[in-house]
Amino acid sequence: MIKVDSISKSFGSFKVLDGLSMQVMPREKLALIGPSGSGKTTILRILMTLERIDGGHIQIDGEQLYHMERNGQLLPADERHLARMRQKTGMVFQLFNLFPHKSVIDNVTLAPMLTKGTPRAAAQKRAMELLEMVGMADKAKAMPAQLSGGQKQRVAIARALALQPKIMLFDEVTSALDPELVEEVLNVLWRLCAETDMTMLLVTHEMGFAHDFADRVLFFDRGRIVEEGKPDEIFRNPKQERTQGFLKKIIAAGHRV
Amino acid sequence: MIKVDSISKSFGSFKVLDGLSMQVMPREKLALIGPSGSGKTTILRILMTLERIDGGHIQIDGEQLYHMERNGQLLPADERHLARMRQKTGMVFQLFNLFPHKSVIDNVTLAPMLTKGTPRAAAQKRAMELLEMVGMADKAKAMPAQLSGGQKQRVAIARALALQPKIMLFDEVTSALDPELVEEVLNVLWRLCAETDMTMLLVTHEMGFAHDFADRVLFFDRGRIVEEGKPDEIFRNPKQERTQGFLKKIIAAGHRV
Amino acid sequence: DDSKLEQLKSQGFARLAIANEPPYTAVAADGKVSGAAPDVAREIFKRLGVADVAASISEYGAMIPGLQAGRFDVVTAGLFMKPERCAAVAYSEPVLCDAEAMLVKKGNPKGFKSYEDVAKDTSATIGAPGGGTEEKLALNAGVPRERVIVVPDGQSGLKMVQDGRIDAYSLPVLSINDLMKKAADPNLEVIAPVQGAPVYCDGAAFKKGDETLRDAFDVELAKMKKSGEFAKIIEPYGFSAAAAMSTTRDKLCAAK
Amino acid sequence: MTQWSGYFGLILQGALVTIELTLMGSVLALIMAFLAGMGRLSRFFVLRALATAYIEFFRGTSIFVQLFFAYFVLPLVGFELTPLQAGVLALGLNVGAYAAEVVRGAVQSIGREQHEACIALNLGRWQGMRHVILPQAFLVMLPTFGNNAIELLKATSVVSLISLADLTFQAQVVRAQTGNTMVPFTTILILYFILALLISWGVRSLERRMARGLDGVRV
Amino acid sequence: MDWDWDFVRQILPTLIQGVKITILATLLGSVLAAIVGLGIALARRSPNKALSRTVGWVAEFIRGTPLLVQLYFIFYVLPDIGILLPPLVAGVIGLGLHYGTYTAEVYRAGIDNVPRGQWEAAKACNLSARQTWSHIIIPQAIPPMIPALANYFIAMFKETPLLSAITVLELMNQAKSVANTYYRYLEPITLVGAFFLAISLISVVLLRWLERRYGKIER
Ligand SMILES: Nc1ncnc2c1ncn2[C@@H]1O[C@H](COP(=O)(O)OP(=O)(O)OP(=O)(O)O)[C@@H](O)[C@H]1O
Ligand SMILES: Nc1ncnc2c1ncn2[C@@H]1O[C@H](COP(=O)(O)OP(=O)(O)OP(=O)(O)O)[C@@H](O)[C@H]1O
Ligand SMILES: [Mg+2]
Ligand SMILES: [Mg+2]
Repeated sequence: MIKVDSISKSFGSFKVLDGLSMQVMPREKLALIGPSGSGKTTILRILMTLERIDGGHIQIDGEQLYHMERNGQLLPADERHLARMRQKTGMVFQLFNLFPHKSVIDNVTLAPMLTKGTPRAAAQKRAMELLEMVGMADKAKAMPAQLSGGQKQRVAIARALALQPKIMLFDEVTSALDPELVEEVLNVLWRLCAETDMTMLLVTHEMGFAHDFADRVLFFDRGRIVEEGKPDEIFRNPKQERTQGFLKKIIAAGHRV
Repeated sequence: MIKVDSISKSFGSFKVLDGLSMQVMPREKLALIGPSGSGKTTILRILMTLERIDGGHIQIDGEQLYHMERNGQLLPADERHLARMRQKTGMVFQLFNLFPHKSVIDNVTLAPMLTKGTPRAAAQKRAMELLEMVGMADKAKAMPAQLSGGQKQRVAIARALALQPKIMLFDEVTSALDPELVEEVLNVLWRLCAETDMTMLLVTHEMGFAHDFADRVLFFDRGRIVEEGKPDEIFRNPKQERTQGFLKKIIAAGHRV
Repeated sequence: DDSKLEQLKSQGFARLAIANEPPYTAVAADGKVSGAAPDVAREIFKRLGVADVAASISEYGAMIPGLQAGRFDVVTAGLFMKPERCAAVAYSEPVLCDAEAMLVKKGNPKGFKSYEDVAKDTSATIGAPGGGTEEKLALNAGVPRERVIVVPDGQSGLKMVQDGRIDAYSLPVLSINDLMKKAADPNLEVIAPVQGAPVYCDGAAFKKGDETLRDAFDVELAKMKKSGEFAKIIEPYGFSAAAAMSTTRDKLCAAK
Repeated sequence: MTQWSGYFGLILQGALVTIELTLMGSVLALIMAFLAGMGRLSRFFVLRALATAYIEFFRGTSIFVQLFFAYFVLPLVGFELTPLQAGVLALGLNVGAYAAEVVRGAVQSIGREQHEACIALNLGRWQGMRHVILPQAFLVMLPTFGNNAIELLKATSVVSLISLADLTFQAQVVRAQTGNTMVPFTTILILYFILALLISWGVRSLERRMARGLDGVRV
Repeated sequence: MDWDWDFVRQILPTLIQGVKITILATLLGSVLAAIVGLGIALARRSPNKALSRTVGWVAEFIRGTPLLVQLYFIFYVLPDIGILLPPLVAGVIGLGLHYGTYTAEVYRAGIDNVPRGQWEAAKACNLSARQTWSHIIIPQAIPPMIPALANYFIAMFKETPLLSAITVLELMNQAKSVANTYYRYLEPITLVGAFFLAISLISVVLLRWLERRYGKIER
């Protein structure tokens, strides 16, 4: 379980998150939506320990993420604590961030071999299973530059899964793709959702997908959660004016809900 | 009127356009749709004389674009001929391509002052009218770096209009924008469509907008026009399998038609 | 103590610094080093029991710091003895003596006979090696700094006279003669010796502190001078053995 | 005139010394470049300060001064170096300081997203550096390293100051012995140029080999 | 060798004479390099293949060979074909030509770094070639070049000691001259090093400022 307790985060003088609290149940599929700049990416990056927080607490599975207890005192986490906590979490980025100098399979096997000491043969076997799952087994030897955006994103998903995280974070994983390629990635997410019991947090502008996929939707605005609820409630009967305005604009711009 | 007569264009050994022909009536609003890499951008760039063609002919208002008649002979056009023909056409790019070292108003006044010798005062007056139209009058003094994507694109539209072209080319003018910002640019296009009698060619992935906006839709695939017709025909009853497949995928990916 | 000599003996060679200036030193087409100064040094070291010498060509300006830094064991490069230098290094007894000369255009158009003549002609320039004897002679004669051009090497000096960049180039007589011989340029002329300039002699220069080695060197040098072998080595190069034998280190180091 | 072949032999000997200096200097420069370049990116202030001091000092003082110090002043404090060692030391340290900035720039040019991908995959700092960042950064460094090596080649010409018989020095010797200026200097200009071409050709083919697959076409 | 402050005081005026010449040579060389570089960059962009190739190879040759040897060539060999230059002029020409080949690369990169979209937007705005250069390309290309150009001028400054080979009495030559007069090397050479270091450190600050001020255009 993830427990975020009134955290705040500023960049310079700009307060991105402002006393944000939220909870995520084990196995829950959560969609984070909201206007640009509202802090959706930031909260994912904080959970992935890519940014530090300025205040507040985060617990994952009952353990503090950014703090550690020593002799009854709560100290800021050191790199070792963070590395240990990080094992629980995987993240897929908007721009894939594949390692361009490594082949598809090497992208997937690198982390298990280095961080868990998995033997090469075992890592490759597992990698092929994952690539199979995302439909990329036949491209195992290809270099990332030879792949389309959708293919890259599927490899990135396999790479994140290779470490067997309990929590997966997806940050607009389809928004850098050509519209025609979006579907193949969403299909992988569907399958993932059905086949595993990972906790999943998903930032997306694909409202239709968010609606069908999520157990619960959080609507962000200016670093706060303005509204949350079951997808049907949020998309059909948003209570807050801000949510209504946002959804109206998105619909006007041609996105299906 | 634009008359494209079996033109072809290759990059290296790759044939992008292959004996393409099409006609555009004066004042017509045309939407060009089709999968990535099918040559939509290329045809616009050819009409804007940003690429040369390898074979075929193009006429605009009865005059050859890439050829000129001298003593009854058809010769390749020289730079002067191209410059004269270019006056008829304006183009708005996906990535705006504003001049970053010039303020908003200077971006709009630069071309009229330099190419038509419009006096500064007159050019500025006209520019303010255009900026008013695209809703950017209050940012006239701002630099491009201070604008959001949607604002940049609106300035780019005003800049292209400043030369009073008869034909306007729009290449995915909203696809680099955050979803929430798309609407403001589409609104400007709506207004433009209603208020002027320019010929407009629009490449877009916003199927809903293409449907409502266009008089006629051309579906491109691999450098050819596979299907064309009224928006309702194309979107509701596509005849070609290729078109059907394309639209299905786009819809599955969450875009409204 | 004899430790320095013992050390040279055991390593089998002594390191010489020489200049890139015939006939004091010469490098044959095969790279072999000869010339008056290294030949004398080679012979004496052989007699001292040091089998060979390893000569390396050095800029004038780098010789004394190189000696002080222990880069070379001895400098045999036509470094003329002068009181300041005697203070910086330990000289042997005189080896090669030479008067000063000037290289000028044919007919000596400015009529130089001495460094003072150069000083008097306010448009005249004279070239000399940087930090060399000639530079100092010219400066002492009253030629202002900006008219004494520091020339890196003999060929450059010759070329600058030919091209009219300097009015005179000054080096020891034999060096100038060697340059003239190689250039074979009928438009040049040598003024030798320069009036008022003393005859200078060089010695093998040792590091301060290596006086024992120097003294051993002197003993062999004196023997060779007496036996006539000394003259046999240096006279083919044009140097006068009599000149070297007519003076002493103490005299030269005390001069002026 | 008959001796010319012998003097050309002398110049070729000089070329060997020049090549030797260039190679050994490049190796030292490469080592220093990585040490100091990574030092500047270190989390530890002391390492950063040391690296910065090294870089600014060796870029700031002229190579002439450094050479002179290595050769004439270091022995005074007890470091006796052969001319070759002094030459390699001065050239390597000097060019290494410039190349260190190349290393730093290249590592920083690898986008933040690659670092973040490493963190998200739980790679340690050094693991990420070693397996992900440096292999990509090295490709960015290569062309500039090639230029640095050519700079080093050219800088070897100043070692004649410390009596190293390199190309330029031998040309001076030949000039003094033959009285001819044109021939030796033209010869060594051509030799230097050939060496420079060899370096850039070598670097370019290495770059091509390493870049294989990185900007491949979609298949 | 002990440090002698009295000696320092004694030689300082002479060294300052040298500093003046060093600075003069750098300034004149910079101006020439800026002009020569522009010439080379434009010639290499010329549609005339013969011109662009020839200039390309000549520039490549100058860049691949040591400045020291080039200076010898200009000063001692050119008179043979009737070109007799005063030392400082020859030195400035050598510096200007040599560094001109570097600045040419800076100009080229500066121009290439203006995104293609800017050329296309200019065309879509129907600007002529001249208008495109003067209103769109040059104003965007120049500012990012300024730090790189300044960098080369600092490098040039540190190479002025080479001019001593052609009898220019710049700082290094003055220092060697006083060193040879008094047989004390530590002080003059250290002072030269200190002087170069001081100028370099100051110019690093200046460079950082230039980079902040002109380094990038916000898009
Ligand atoms: N490293 C940073 N430095 C400064 N500001 C930042 C930084 N990262 C994010 N921000 C700012 O924080 C705010 C929230 O950013 P965030 O990326 O979380 O928004 P988002 O909800 O993901 O938006 P989008 O839908 O555009 O991705 C934005 O205004 C952004 O400009
Ligand atoms: N300058 C170029 N050099 C080489 N190939 C090019 C060039 N410009 C375009 N192409 C290729 O031509 C094909 C058609 O490109 P074009 O940009 O016209 O497609 P498009 O229909 O606009 O696609 P998209 O929807 O992705 O913008 C593509 O395969 C592209 O890779
Ligand atoms: Mg985001
Ligand atoms: Mg396109």
